[in-house]
Amino acid sequence: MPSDVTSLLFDAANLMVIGMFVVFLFLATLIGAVNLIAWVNSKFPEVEVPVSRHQPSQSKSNIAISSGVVAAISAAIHQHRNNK
Amino acid sequence: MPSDVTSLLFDAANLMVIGMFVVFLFLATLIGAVNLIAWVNSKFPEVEVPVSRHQPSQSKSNIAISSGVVAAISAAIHQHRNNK
Amino acid sequence: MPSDVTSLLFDAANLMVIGMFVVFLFLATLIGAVNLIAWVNSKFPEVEVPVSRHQPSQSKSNIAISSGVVAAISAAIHQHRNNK
Amino acid sequence: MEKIQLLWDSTALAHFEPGQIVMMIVGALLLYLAIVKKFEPLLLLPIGFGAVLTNIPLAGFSDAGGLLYYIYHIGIETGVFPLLIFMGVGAMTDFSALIANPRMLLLGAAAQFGIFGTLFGAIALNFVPGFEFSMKDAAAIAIIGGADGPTAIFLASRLAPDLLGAIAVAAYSYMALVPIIQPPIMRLLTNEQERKIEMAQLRHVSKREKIIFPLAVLLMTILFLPSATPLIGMFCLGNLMKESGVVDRLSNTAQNELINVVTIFLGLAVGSKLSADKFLTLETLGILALGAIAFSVGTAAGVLMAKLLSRFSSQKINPLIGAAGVSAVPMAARVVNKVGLEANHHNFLLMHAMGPNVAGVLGSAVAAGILLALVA
Amino acid sequence: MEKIQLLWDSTALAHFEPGQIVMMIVGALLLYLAIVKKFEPLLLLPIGFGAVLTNIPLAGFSDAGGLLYYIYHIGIETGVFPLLIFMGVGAMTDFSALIANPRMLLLGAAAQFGIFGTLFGAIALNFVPGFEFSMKDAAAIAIIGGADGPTAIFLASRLAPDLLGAIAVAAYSYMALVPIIQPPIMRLLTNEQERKIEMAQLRHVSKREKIIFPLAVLLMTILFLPSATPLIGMFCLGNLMKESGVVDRLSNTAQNELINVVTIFLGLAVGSKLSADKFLTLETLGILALGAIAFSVGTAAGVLMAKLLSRFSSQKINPLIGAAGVSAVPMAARVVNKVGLEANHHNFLLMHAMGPNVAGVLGSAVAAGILLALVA
Amino acid sequence: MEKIQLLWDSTALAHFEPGQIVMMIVGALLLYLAIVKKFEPLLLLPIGFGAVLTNIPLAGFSDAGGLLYYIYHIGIETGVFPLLIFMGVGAMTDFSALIANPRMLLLGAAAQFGIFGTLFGAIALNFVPGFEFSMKDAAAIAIIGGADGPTAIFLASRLAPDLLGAIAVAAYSYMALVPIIQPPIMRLLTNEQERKIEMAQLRHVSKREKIIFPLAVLLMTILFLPSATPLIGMFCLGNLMKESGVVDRLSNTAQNELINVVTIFLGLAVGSKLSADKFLTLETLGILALGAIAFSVGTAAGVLMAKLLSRFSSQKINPLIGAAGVSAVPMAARVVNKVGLEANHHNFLLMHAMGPNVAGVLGSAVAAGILLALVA
Ligand code: NA
Ligand code: NA
Ligand code: NA
Repeated sequence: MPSDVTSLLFDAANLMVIGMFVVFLFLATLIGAVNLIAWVNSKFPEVEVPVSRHQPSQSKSNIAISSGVVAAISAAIHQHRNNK
Repeated sequence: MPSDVTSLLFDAANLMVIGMFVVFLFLATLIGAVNLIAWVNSKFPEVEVPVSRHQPSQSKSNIAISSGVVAAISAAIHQHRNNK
Repeated sequence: MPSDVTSLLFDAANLMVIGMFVVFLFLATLIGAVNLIAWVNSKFPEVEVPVSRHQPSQSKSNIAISSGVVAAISAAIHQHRNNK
Repeated sequence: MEKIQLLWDSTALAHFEPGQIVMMIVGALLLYLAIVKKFEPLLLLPIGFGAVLTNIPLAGFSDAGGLLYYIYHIGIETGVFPLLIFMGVGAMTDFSALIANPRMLLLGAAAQFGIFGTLFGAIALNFVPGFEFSMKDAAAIAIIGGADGPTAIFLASRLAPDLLGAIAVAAYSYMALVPIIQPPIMRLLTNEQERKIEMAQLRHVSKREKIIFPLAVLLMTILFLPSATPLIGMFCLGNLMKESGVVDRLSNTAQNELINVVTIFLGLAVGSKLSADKFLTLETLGILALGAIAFSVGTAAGVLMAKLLSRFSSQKINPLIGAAGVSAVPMAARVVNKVGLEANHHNFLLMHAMGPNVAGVLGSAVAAGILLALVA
Repeated sequence: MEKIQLLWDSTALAHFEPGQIVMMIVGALLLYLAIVKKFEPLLLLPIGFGAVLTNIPLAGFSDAGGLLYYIYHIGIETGVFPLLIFMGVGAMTDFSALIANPRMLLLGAAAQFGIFGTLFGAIALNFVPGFEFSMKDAAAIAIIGGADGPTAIFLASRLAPDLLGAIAVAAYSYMALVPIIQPPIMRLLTNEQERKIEMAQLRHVSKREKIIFPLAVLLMTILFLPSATPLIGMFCLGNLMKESGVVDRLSNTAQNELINVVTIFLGLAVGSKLSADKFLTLETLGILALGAIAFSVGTAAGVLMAKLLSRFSSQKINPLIGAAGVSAVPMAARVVNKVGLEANHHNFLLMHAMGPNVAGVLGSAVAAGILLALVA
Repeated sequence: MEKIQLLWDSTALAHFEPGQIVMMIVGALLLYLAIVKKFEPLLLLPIGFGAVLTNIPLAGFSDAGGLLYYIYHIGIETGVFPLLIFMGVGAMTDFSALIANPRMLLLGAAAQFGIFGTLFGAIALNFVPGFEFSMKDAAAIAIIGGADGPTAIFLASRLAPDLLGAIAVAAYSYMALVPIIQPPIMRLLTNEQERKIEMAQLRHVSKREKIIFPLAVLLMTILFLPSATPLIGMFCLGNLMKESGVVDRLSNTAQNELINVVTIFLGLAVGSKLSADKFLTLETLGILALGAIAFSVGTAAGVLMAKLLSRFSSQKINPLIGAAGVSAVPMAARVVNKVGLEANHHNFLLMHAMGPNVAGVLGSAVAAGILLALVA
């Protein structure tokens, strides 16, 4: 059994190294992502929309937008079907 | 297959006519019902009970009513058993 | 069938007596328990902790207490394993 | 043409059975009582509505795959809904009055004679041709005398699911009728002098006592009556959450949103048991009669016990408060207060009646445990 | 080394199928519409998120044992979630405007031509190679014209579960697009003079009428269209809880916490049906096209019916309010108000449009019942 | 007489096993800690109560058909409850501090050494006779070092359900003990000078960044660690609902009523795993010891990483904030603040510590995903 445990212990050490490596890799990449977001955000500053108190934002629908939704989905489907 | 579709199409037309007919019939009958309710309501005007602010209406129990409940249920059961 | 019913009725009477006896016994014992709690409580009067309004009691953790928790659980386990 | 025939066939008109119509009228009656007469509307409105829905021909609300079928099987058959209601009720209950005057527990005990006496009566009814109540049926019916909705539903779902609808309807109807049923009995068994008795003010109860109380009740139930622990355990959990003061957000949810959601579903599921073949039977008449007896006997037993207790007590006890021992919280306590005020305009018995009132809840849960242990 | 290989294999990068990537982009698009464009965010945000989650390779959200698998099977397959939403919507709906002017029901009826006309169109589409809609498929697609989310989901889950994702997405997308779709049609079918018509103020509706109304609707549905009783029954239960005024705590929970919880789960479950093999098909294109037609036809039918009704009516009717008959509560009524104001700055049609608007909800539930009776 | 014998047999007194009594005392101890010492009462109160209920002889709370049986199988075995809690926690979490200073993520990463180091330790414990932890057991135990309740319960329910009770109790107990465990380690590894360091104020974070952040986290998890998407996905859904601002009613329900209901049930279900045969074992002692090690190692790793980071950083970093990387939100951040104030009365580190604190939540969810991918 001690030999089994030794082999298990070896696996655990392995897992420990890989695990810490991946955690660091993942969170370090996330640092990059956050910095990227901040950078993009500073390039395209938010237009401060003075939210009117009088209209409920909940169910408001922005009319100014084209009905491009459906077009976009359609395009995606065509794309996909052609690729198949 | 086109012949199948034609027959299906015929069914769909059929369903369309019957469906719209039933929808109109149903909602037109409901108009009658609402008018009837309004008429009955105007005949027996609501007694404006000035709700007292001091007693919670939630769990209030109207004592003035006879215990006719049980009598009514009993009568219904007798009725039903005799009809069987 | 009447004889069956009679025997059933005897059982019911039996159950009635025992049931009422147990209900009384149980609740009478509870009287004793409540009196005991009140007595103990009066012996060790509650220290009126003036609850500060400023800190939320919800997630407060009392630091002054020793970490005896773990010790206590450990002791319980040892106790149990030895008794087996 | 064929489609129109199909449509007609899919109309209820072609499929109504007389029993379904009668049961819909019963459902409508329950809605009327709930909405117009304000009889226990929180339960009777969903029950009445469920009764209507379950009796619609072709709609299949209570058939496999139907909405009420799911709700019933998930919530009632498992016993989960009544237990969650009991937790919420526990989180709403204040035991101060009982802790201050624990002898009130004896009144809550005496009133349970409404249960056990009715059990005897239900079996005795078997001498009448047409009645064939088993001991389980009798126990489930008798619990109506506990005057506690979730306890009745829980026990009926365990012992006699077929009678569940009638038992629940009877229990809630009589609870709403408490202001009519109780006063005559209370007046019959007491004299003017007794009804005028004023009681001493209750002592202050400390927060610590209130926290320990549900734990003590639970401990005793565990030791002596484990079959009552589902009901009393959940009740004590709710009460502990409330009194401990450390989990207010859980306690608030248990006594508001959670109990509201469960109440809607519980009512609908109980209503779904109001089908003609289960409800329009001679048994239902027996259940209604026995329920009335149960409430009356419980009330009488409570009052008489209070008189007895008063005799052996140094402090005077107004025997009216014994009537609150049947539970029916808080209606019964209010009735006591009202009858007391009629005899003595300065006599406010409400707080004193809350003691036996909550004792009655414990008492009927204990009685349910006994029945589960000995009959199930 | 082996572990690193294992880790790479357990990375999504090695397992992505193109369809999954496209569907994630669709999900992201829905999130964009919900958050940035504020298109029906209460539904499209959870749907979009669910679409992303369900298409993650290896994560198995929609495989047996996955979170979305459980939610879908418990809530959608059983029909429970849409029915609970309908109960909550019922508890939020005020029928005053409709009771005051019941002829508005005819506008709600006319607008259902959006449903039945689309059903015909869906079958006609079968002449186009590649489309093979069965009658059940066609019925499920046509219900998009009802402009009512829970009704569409309920019917689709019953008749064509495979199309559920596309149908729900189309229904909610077009509901959000109502302010774009409807005005041109409304302007096309009416002249300046008609749009300027001001309508008489509505009479006061008594509490009693409001209580009886849901019961009358339920009774009629029971008698004539039992297949519609699940939807209309739960809707009427919610409305009755609200209007009766005796169970406010239940009504409040039904229209707040309960509907919120169910909305989160419903949205996630609908999103879980947005898988590449179900959504990236020719059928979806057909559904999107038919959905647009359904909304347009329904709007036109409502407006034309209003013009017809105005001719036979003593009091003038502004034909714009016919457009509100498609449901899409309360968006369609707001659009009517807005277009009305453009023609006449003193013309506030909102209250008048609420009548056909809620009539449209009933109308599409009735239509759903007809389809269930004749097609299922 | 026979009935009395039956009653005695139905009494717990005749059936208690010693282990059950011990476990009830453990449950009572947890209640004591929750109520009197206010140790994580939201979880420990229901857990303690569940532990008492599940050990009642004859009551069968955790047997098929019992209340706790249903709750456990529906909520924990499926993983649904911890995921819903995580969604609620996500809706309560503010990532501003982390977005303003993303390098804090490295502290959250370092603290996960508490997890992986403990995994090694758990396997090493197998050299001690009597311990036989499999790799799955070790992984489930190690996650205690994540200092995050729902993550621990989710992972334990997946990898080692038998150890779930002990692991959850250890996790919550040590989280409550954070104010005792952490300060000595923090003081040992830092000098007075370091503890006095004041940090620069954090920049303002825009609404858009806060909306994109959860989506970015989700995207990365999807790409690189799909096995972590259940946890991180639900967390990000909650956070997106909060930050998007378009579904406030859903977000509020998720972080209030829904999480409260689930917390009650989760606690009871975890408590139901505290049975004598599962808990009163040598393994539990090992788990308690390893848990303490995990917290200590995680704290130390965080502090050391902060010192390292400070060396390579232009702006000074107070190494104390590294201790917040273990999660235990918001307790660990408060402890950092307190220890910081002791060294420098003008040094408020709370906001700075929130960054590593929420980074620790992400870090331990990531670690859980790694363990699920490599061990499960
Ligand atoms: Na009682
Ligand atoms: Na509609
Ligand atoms: Na952590």
